[in-house]
Amino acid sequence: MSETLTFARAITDGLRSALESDEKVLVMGEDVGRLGGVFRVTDGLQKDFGEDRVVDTPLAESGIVGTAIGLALRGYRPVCEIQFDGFVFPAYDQITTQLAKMHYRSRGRLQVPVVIRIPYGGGIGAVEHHSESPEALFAHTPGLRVVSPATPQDAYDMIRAAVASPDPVLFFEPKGRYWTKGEVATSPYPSADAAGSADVLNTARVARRGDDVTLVAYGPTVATALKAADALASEGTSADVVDLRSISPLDVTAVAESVRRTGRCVVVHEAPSFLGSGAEVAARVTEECFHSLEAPVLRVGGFHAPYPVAKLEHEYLPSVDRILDAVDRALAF
Amino acid sequence: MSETLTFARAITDGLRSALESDEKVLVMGEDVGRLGGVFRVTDGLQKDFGEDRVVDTPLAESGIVGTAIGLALRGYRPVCEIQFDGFVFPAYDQITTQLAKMHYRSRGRLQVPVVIRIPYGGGIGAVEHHSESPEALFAHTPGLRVVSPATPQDAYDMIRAAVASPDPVLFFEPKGRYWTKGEVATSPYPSADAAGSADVLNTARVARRGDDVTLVAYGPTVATALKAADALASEGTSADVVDLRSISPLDVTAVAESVRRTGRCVVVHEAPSFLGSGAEVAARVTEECFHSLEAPVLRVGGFHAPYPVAKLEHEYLPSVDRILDAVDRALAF
Amino acid sequence: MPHQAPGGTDVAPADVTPLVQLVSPTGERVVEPDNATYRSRVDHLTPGDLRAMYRDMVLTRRFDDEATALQRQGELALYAQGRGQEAAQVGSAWALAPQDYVFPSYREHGVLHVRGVDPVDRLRLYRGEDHGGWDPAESNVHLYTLVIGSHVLHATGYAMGVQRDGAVGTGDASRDAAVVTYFGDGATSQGDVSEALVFAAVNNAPTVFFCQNNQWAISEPTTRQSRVPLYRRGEGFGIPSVRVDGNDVLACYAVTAEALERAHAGGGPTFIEAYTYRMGAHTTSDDPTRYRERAEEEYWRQRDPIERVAALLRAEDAWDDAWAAQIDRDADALGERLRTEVRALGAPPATTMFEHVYATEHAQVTAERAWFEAYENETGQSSTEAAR
Amino acid sequence: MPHQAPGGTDVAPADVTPLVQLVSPTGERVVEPDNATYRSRVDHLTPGDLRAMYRDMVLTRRFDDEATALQRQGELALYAQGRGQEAAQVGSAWALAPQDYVFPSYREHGVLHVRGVDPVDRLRLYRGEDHGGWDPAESNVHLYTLVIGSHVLHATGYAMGVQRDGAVGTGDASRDAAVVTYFGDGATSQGDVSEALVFAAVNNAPTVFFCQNNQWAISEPTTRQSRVPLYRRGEGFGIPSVRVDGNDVLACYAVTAEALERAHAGGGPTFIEAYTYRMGAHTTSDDPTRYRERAEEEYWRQRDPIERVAALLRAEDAWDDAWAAQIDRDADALGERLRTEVRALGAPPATTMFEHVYATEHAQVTAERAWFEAYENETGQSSTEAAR
Ligand SMILES: Cc1ncc(C[n+]2csc(CCOP(=O)(O)OP(=O)(O)O)c2C)c(N)n1
Ligand SMILES: Cc1ncc(C[n+]2csc(CCOP(=O)(O)OP(=O)(O)O)c2C)c(N)n1
Ligand SMILES: [Mg+2]
Ligand SMILES: [Mg+2]
Repeated sequence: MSETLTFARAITDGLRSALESDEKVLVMGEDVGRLGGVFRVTDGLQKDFGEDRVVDTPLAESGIVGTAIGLALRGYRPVCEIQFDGFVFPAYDQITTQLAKMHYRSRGRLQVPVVIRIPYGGGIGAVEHHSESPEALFAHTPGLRVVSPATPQDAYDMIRAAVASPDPVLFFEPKGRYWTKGEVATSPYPSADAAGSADVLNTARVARRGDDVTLVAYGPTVATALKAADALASEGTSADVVDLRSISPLDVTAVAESVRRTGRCVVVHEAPSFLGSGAEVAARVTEECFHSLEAPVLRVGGFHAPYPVAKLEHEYLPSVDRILDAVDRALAF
Repeated sequence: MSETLTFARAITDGLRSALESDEKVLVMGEDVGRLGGVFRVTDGLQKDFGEDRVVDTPLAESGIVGTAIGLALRGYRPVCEIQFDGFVFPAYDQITTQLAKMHYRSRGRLQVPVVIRIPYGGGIGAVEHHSESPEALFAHTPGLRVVSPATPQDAYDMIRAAVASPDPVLFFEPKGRYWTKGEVATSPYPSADAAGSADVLNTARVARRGDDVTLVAYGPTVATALKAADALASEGTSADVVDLRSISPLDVTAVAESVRRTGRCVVVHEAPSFLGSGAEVAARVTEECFHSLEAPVLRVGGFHAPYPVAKLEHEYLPSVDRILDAVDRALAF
Repeated sequence: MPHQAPGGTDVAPADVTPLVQLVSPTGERVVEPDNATYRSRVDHLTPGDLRAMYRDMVLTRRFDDEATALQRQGELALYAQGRGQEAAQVGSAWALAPQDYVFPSYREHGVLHVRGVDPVDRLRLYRGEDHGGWDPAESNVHLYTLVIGSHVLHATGYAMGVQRDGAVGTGDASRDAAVVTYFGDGATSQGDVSEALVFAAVNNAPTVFFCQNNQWAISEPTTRQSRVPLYRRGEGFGIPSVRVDGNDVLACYAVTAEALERAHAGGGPTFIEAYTYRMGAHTTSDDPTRYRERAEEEYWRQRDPIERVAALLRAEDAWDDAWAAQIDRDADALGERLRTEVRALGAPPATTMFEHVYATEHAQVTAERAWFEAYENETGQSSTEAAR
Repeated sequence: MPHQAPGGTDVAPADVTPLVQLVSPTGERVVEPDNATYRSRVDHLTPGDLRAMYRDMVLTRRFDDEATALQRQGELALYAQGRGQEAAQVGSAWALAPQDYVFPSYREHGVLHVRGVDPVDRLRLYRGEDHGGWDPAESNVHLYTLVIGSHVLHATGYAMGVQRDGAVGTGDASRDAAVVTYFGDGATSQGDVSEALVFAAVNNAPTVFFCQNNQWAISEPTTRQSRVPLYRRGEGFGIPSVRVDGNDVLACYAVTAEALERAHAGGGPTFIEAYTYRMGAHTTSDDPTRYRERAEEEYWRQRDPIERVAALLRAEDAWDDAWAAQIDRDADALGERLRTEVRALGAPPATTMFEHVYATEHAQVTAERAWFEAYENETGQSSTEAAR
């Protein structure tokens, strides 16, 4: 069946179906219970699944992830909510030294299927620490999967795939998109096509077909890239828009396939460009498509400054104009 | 004056001169006092400067960095020692959300001149968490300086420059090089040429001149790159070896200048290649030198796996052979 | 007693801790053998002092109301109300010496008021116009910190610096300094707060840990953070700890004065749990009806800390209608000023986002700033437009 | 009393805490009114049980000596001795039910011995041949964790899972389960350990926090971590806490049995401070002469936990020379086996470094492994060569 859902609600429904189909699935975090989370993504879940499965935790992110690891070792599948991007760092040690390495450390004897949901990204006029994009700080660490959906449908499919995954998944939710609506095909769980379900964690999605330039984006910047593609179309330039979906692993094949056709590539994300995921995309694409490239892979990202005050965030964030500017530079090369 | 010192001893002497010349300088960390640190880098300092200036802290990295920030706000210049690379992560929140942003948050009213010394890198046959290279996990964060010396002379000059810097500095010490010796010119503090002293935190160093290929390295891999250059020379290929010294900021000018001459570039570091500093080097060099490049910038780094058991670390680490292999591929392009 | 409050706010049944209380909810002085030492600490306060405290509380409440209104009108991005916590904040701040230093969290508007942080500057952060807003050097009040608990370590480190400066135990009242840090009941769960207690204890640092237990961490009652009263947390680290009625401005003054006296004298840290209540929403984005009962809010409305001081003043014939009317006029003036001046705060120039990333700016920032300026000129965008 | 030990090991003077002690350093039973409940917990232990405990301690000590020797000979990368802590480890492990789960740190060789973790597997990590070394499912002992304190949260989460499985408070002794986690005095300073106490307390999780206060964190005495006895840390979080003579195997058994009984019954967590001493170096890379006095080591050598059990057995006519000789032969056999089998452990094939990075391997790993294999074939390097 299919229905129109907001991005946030698609995640709620994905979590609900996971909770329904596997009693080992837990949801835990600050204020996820009675309040339903500050973004209401877990709204109603505690009422329906009880306080033991939808758990209001103490205010301690390391404790949330650390106990989630222990629960996973006991056979549970915890889905942790971090309230905002800027507050994941107290849990960084548990994620980087424990969650990412447990399976490896045990030579495959132990699995820690923990999902960490992180509302991220800017543009919502918030105060410090509430608009950041720390995905690259996790993608560099082997053992973690780092993904970010851009559409309600992917939000629904990817959260289910993340919960079903035996590996830890950092699930970055573009909070600025929470209230956008879209058609969502919901399916019985576990997904009829299990492979398909895991696929959304490994493969990029071509959001738009074009031949002159490849725009690579994920999460919040996919919509911006599509707007830019519209603008380009009106100027007679056709852009291929690739929605990565997964930041680690990167679907290099999909991006390279596109760039071989277009010869030009612009990567867009909100995180600072310096050592952002775009650097890896640029390096890999150049390795794979060296002879097809008409211009260097260009990056449109946040600047090398902490996320600025809300009054200036629209200057800081990648905009349609800045994407067009980069495309012009790529075409002029 | 000049003397022959081990890499470790050069840091000790640099710290000593800083402690002597500025009573606000403090050294703090686990076992840095009576023991002199597990690598003896702070050996003798507590005896000479007392327990209030060379402080054995409780076993808590977040506490070490968090209190160091408070001390800095009171006008002190704390140099924190993290015992091993793998143990910096409990302090990650304080470093990323507080240390990196305090100056910005206060619009320049507050300064937090904190240095965080981290022995890093592998090859010493250690157990888990004692051989890692997490520098990229800090370099992506604006507000932090991330540096790593490769020679005793730079170790001495850079630690002094780091302590003198008004900005927070992540100081990565290639522990595998601690026992290597070199001539070190020691100078009165603050360095006669203050600019010069700050310079070592901003500029790369050409470790060897060559015209056929540029090898970019820092910290522990500079020695490996130089060995590779020797091997290449014997095959008639002359390699330019650039020692970055600073990972953030990157001295792109120096690298680009070299690559424009050589047309080929190989970046070498121990950290995993995926989203490692080499990705930023590759992306930037390609942007700057697109038309001069005969081959894509190639990367020789750790693999996409947690640092392996000691018995396999020499397979995991970039070796002379793997550098030569990459150079061959670059030349064959 | 507050701990018999209805709803989710009970701390564990085990909790039969008497609070330090000097004034009852109805405004009578509480005279018990075991609050004698605390009573002696407020003896010197004149009726004029009590009136001044009352005035500070009223102006703090008005600041709160005006800021809340400004947020509703879209003039602030967010605001965190302090309503109900005026006694804890004003009482503790009154005990501070000028040279003492404060590390607040983000709700200590009453403390900032007493320390003289400009009211407009206090709202720059919440307007989304500044990440800080004032110069800590002027008020000895550090900037608000939004990452729960992390500033508590800064406070401890700062206090270790005070020790090293020899500004502790000199006996010179104008010299001996201490640090007071404010944090909430929820914050006590953060590892950083526990580590701060470890560092302060082993270093005997002059740190006063002032925990405002307002019984809620957004939607979670204190029982989700601890099953025993929070003041006992400090004892586990070997730190003298006390629980005070956070709605009693004199009791809050007295326990803080005691803690500061200890810290100044070189006696080390103290942990204070001020048992109070967050009468408003967590922030202007919060909806408390989703998680707590009207009855509970009603219970506490009847224990309003400001009413308590008014009752005390009346009971002690220290109330004066003319003076009270003047306070209202001062409050009106404050509101007037906030409404005009906060609205007048524009967006900073766009290029300021590149300023102070480093004290020694490096090439990466310089290059990106240069690119941005060229781009802006070219596209003719102006920073003010962008602020839309 | 141990807390009167010489040198840097005194905890704060305030420390006059009596330890739970059932056997004196000279081997007499300690009979006091306030250890009655603990005495009753060891009544059922037969002379045969005491001999078996003694044997476990002796074999643990021999394992330690052999491992240390192997490291000296270059067969191990590193080794962390447990010498001096055999009573704390063997005594507590003896109290465990088979279904109980253990989260050790990295020095609990005695616990692993009692739980039946193969001695050779116990050294794979220290040989640098494996990051773990055994299958936790076989012994219900989790792998060693080297990041101080982080496993204490895992233990608490695991215990929350036990609760959700309904394996607490059923009254079925073969079903009710608990979790015991071991950590050191230094570890108590880590935020993760405090957070684990928070989570265990508010969830009433069946977690036993077994802190071996061996008085040193590498070169730092416990006074750098706390100014009051560590067992009081637990109380600050509302967790029943007890301090036990960590060199008294019966006392360690008794307090752990009490804590497990509470946990199994649904009574929640317990914090145990076992007051003992690290007789050896921190690890084979450490040099204690740089930071502690011979006199202190001598003081503790005279309180060797193994000698104490020997004295007890003799005092109670439970000693048997033939049996003792057999233990020596068993120890020799253990040593023999370790020397041969540990030496025989080769390097794993190089490509194993790409295995189990993920349970669902993805393209990045597959591609790098493929590249590596091709590269190896081409350069003719073999994994064994590389191990040099
Ligand atoms: C590390 C971190 N995690 C989560 C948050 C989100 N958050 C903001 S306030 C708050 C509740 C704080 O409660 P408490 O400490 O009691 O202080 P109060 O708001 O009641 O004054 C939370 C969870 C945060 N700011 N920082
Ligand atoms: C997070 C972290 N920081 C530092 C270290 C380095 N280190 C290893 S053991 C140790 C001391 C631990 O002392 P304690 O907790 O008392 O345990 P013990 O070694 O005495 O058994 C330190 C600092 C570490 N392993 N992990
Ligand atoms: Mg609160
Ligand atoms: Mg210890």
